[in-house]
Amino acid sequence: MTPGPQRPSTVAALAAQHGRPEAYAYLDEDTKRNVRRAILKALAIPGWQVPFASREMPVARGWGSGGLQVTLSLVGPNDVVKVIDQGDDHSSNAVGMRKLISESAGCAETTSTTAATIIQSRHRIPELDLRADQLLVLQVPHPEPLRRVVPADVAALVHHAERDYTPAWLDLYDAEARIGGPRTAADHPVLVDGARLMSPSPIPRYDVLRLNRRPHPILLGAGRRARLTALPPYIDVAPLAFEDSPLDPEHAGAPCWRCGSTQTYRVLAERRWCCSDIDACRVRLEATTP
Amino acid sequence: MTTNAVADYNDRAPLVPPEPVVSVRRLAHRFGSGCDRCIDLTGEAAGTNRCCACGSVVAVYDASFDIGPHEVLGVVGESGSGKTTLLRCLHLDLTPDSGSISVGGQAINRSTVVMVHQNALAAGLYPRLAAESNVAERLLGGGARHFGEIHSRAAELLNELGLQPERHTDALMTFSGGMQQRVQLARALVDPPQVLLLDEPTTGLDPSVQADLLDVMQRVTEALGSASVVVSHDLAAVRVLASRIVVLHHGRIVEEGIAEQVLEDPQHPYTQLLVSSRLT
Amino acid sequence: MTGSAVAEIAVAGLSKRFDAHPVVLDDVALSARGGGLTLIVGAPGSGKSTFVRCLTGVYRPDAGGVTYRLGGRGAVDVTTADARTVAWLRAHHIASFDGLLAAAPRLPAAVVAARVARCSRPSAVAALGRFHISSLAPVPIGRLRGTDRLTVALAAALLAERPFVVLDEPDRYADPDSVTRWVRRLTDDGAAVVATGSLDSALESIATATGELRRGKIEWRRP
Amino acid sequence: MYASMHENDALCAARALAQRATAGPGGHADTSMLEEQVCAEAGLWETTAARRALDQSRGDAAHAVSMLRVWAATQPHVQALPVSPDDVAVVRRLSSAYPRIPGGQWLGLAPELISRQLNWTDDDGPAADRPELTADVTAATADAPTRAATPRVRDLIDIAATVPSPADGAGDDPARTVLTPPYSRANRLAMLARGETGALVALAALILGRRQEAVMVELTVGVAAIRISHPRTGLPCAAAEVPVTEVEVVLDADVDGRPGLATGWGASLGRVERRAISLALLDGAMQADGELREPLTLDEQTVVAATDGPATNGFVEHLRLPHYASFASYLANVAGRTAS
Repeated sequence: MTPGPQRPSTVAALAAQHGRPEAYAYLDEDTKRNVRRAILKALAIPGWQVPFASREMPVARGWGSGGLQVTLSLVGPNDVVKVIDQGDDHSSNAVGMRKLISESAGCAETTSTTAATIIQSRHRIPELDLRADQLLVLQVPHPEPLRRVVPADVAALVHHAERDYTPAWLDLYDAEARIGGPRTAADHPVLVDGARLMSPSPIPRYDVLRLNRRPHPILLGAGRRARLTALPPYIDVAPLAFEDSPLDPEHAGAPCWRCGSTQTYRVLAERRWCCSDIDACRVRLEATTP
Repeated sequence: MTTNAVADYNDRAPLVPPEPVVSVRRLAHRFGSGCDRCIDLTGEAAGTNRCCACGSVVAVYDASFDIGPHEVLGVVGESGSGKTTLLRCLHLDLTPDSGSISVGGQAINRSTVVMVHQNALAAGLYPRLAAESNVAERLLGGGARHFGEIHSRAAELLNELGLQPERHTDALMTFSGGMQQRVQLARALVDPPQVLLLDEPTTGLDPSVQADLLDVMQRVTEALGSASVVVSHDLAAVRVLASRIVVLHHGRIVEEGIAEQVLEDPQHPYTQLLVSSRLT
Repeated sequence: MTGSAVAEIAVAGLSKRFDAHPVVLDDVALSARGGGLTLIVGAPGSGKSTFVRCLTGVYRPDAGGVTYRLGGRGAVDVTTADARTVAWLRAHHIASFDGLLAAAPRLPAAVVAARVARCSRPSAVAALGRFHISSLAPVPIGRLRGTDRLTVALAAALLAERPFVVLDEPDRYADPDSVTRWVRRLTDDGAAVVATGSLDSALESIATATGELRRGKIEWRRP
Repeated sequence: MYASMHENDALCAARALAQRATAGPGGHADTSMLEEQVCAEAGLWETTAARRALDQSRGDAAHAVSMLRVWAATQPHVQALPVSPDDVAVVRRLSSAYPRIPGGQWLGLAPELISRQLNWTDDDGPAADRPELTADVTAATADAPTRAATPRVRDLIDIAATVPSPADGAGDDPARTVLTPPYSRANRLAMLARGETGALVALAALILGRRQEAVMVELTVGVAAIRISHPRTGLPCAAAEVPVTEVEVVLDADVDGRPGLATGWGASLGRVERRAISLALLDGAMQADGELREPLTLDEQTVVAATDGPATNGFVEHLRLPHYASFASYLANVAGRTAS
């Protein structure tokens, strides 16, 4: 075959030929390939922390760089991206990341949970039910569930390998014996598939109790610690708890002053309780008011 | 005595002791590089266990003994005689250079051995956690997942060893030496190990606490039925706890006998020195 | 006791001396069969305690053997057996009263006795009662006077109901009549009992053989 | 923070402020934040002197700090009057504990709006009319609320037991007196306020890694008018206006056996916010845990984590992100535990 114009060997070279000098969706192809491989491995071993090549992102470490890299590795032109920060689309960091994703990937962005195909969230699980075709990406500060009881990473790895979580059970037992319940508020460790301990990111206990057998995958990216964990669809996820003292969700002081719901996770705002998940609250409000 | 006690007694206990639980054969361990001019490991006790050429210390040399169930073996000797090295080999903290340790026929493994350390904090216990939690840890390690059951089992063991219920949830570091030893013993009682090691259990405790502890330890060693080793330089304590005594001197077993014989009629000059230096 | 397991203590060629001191025991021999009491009497310091302690394995004799035979179930010589066997015999087969009782000082006397004799606490309290010291049952053994401690030890030894019983001057630490009655019951049950006593010991009345220990040798008296 | 990012003029003003501050001309680098950091570490507020020190030390910040301290030691000392809350104009205020707080939240000059992507184009406005940053900000404080008029967010937290913080006496000035341990809290804060930024952030990151819950309840950047008594009349008169960043955090702590909160307070000259956040975390951590304090071992994992600049800076500054959900969860857990 006659050697035509130099055939581009990489996607980046192909993109460059078509007037897109910088990489698609901000990340270079090698990083995206590494992240995708890590995602596949994490899905294959639910709950296991898979190291991945965490690049320096235009978002500070500890501000969601892990979640951002996962989203950018999966987003496509016809995706609809929603980025929320503790249930709120309008936090400055969430806005910054959503802009970065939509501009660099050329995809649509939204604040509606149902309209989104990829939802990147920090410390909250959207309260509207998600469909199987949607993808939830969580930002994670501390991927290691044993970090307080087994400070040394190497020792913690041994515990994971041997599935020996006695230190975690001991910490839970000590809290139960001395103060009647777990010390952990947010980021209560969960047992995936009944065997592997995982940190679900600092989501409140209300959300930890909603992690079990969800129809969509959940990907947890920790950029600072460069670890990636995943929960494939319909996997058993149970909070670390004794048989006779199940984990109880948080109780808010009053119904939400906007939508009046008593079932959602609510936070205090100027002495009034309001829903933490803004979008779910809006949907409920529109449903109730004619 | 209504029944003919002596007659029906006869068929109970056989005349010779049962198979040993722990058998240690020709245990030897050297700290340091060692060299050809090292103390001839097969030679007679040369009065020291430090090799003049390479300075390596033969901590334990050619130690062999057996311990049966329900038996307590006392190991005495001054510090530096190899007592602790021997114990660390039994507790798998140290792999000996040569010799073998077998428990119940197979090689020794971690789950069959429990050690009560001289001070609880060195024993890998958790000073910040409650005494009850330290006991519960072995239940949790065994797979117990029901809080109520673990709690009652741990409380029962701690009560049995003399800790008042209201102190069960205090942090271990706030307990006295004697009380911390009782927590360690309670941990041993959680699931009886095949081998129980007591490392200087009464050292550093004041006499009244020692007395209570000896009583508790006697009850525990009998209740557990495991092969026990008590290492101490406190001959009186060893006398109470152990039925047999092994005397270590410069890493060698210089005398072995029943506790009364070793302390009342010592044969080896070193044992005679050790026994005669007791404060009576 | 039915003839199935006849207990016998056979001592042969037993001699013992302590370093530079004169010979304490010189080629002593004796055979105590089940159902009988062998009494060794002697003046104070004639070596009676040493003899008992050689029998119970506490002292290692310079020469000679002490064999415990139990009917068809074998025999053990404590002077040559390994320490585990000797400890096993002392714990299960030999009831010895040789003036040595090591116990946790905080334990009540009755508990100590029960533990040594491997029997229940109430029967231990009853045993102390026979020596009229049941009031000492709850007292921690560490607080007892020397003689009371030995009385408790004696009660524990007698209580243990073992085929071999070795006692060092039992009638010195409890009233002779109850000791004599108790030893007679043990011998009736088939135990082989060896005891020492002072020259005018009350036990001579029930002894099947009596020997006097003088200058390391035993002269047996005609019954 | 909830400072809403709905597109409105306040947001445009904030973004303009942020962009203009960074649109550096080709030749001359804008080092305003570095100058503020050097002033804070030197313990005096004189940005022109800081810029001169940086120039003479060819940009070596540590060298510049010691040059400033040497110069300050030679200057005459005038005892300043304690700064009253009425003299502090709040130009930026955030809380990550509650979505809305009495007194409101607003971005002001938001460092997080400064992009982290290097801009290679030089098509910004001419350098000449780049106004002197601090002068411009001070003029804008005319309508800003004062610290006295703005309520404290920490007063909202009433359902959790807090570690009683020791009475805050007047601290001594570390530049003029020799402070010997044991330090009172005020003296400790005074010394730490002059601490080297990198060290403060590294230690704070170590603390954050081990805590169960750490939430920044309030961050305020204010311009404080320093008053001295007039040499002749003795009446207090304003002598200088100094930007101060003040931060309060709450950490999880054991309050007599029960889970509770320990409040940490930290303030630093200038607008380098991670300094104030680190100071608050250090103060809070030193009050929490009492004798249960865990020893810190310098194993390789700790050393590598502590010296990773972007990670520690990002992690400490991430406290500015909203923590409403996890904070509410912690308070609910604490309320549940103390009640039982």
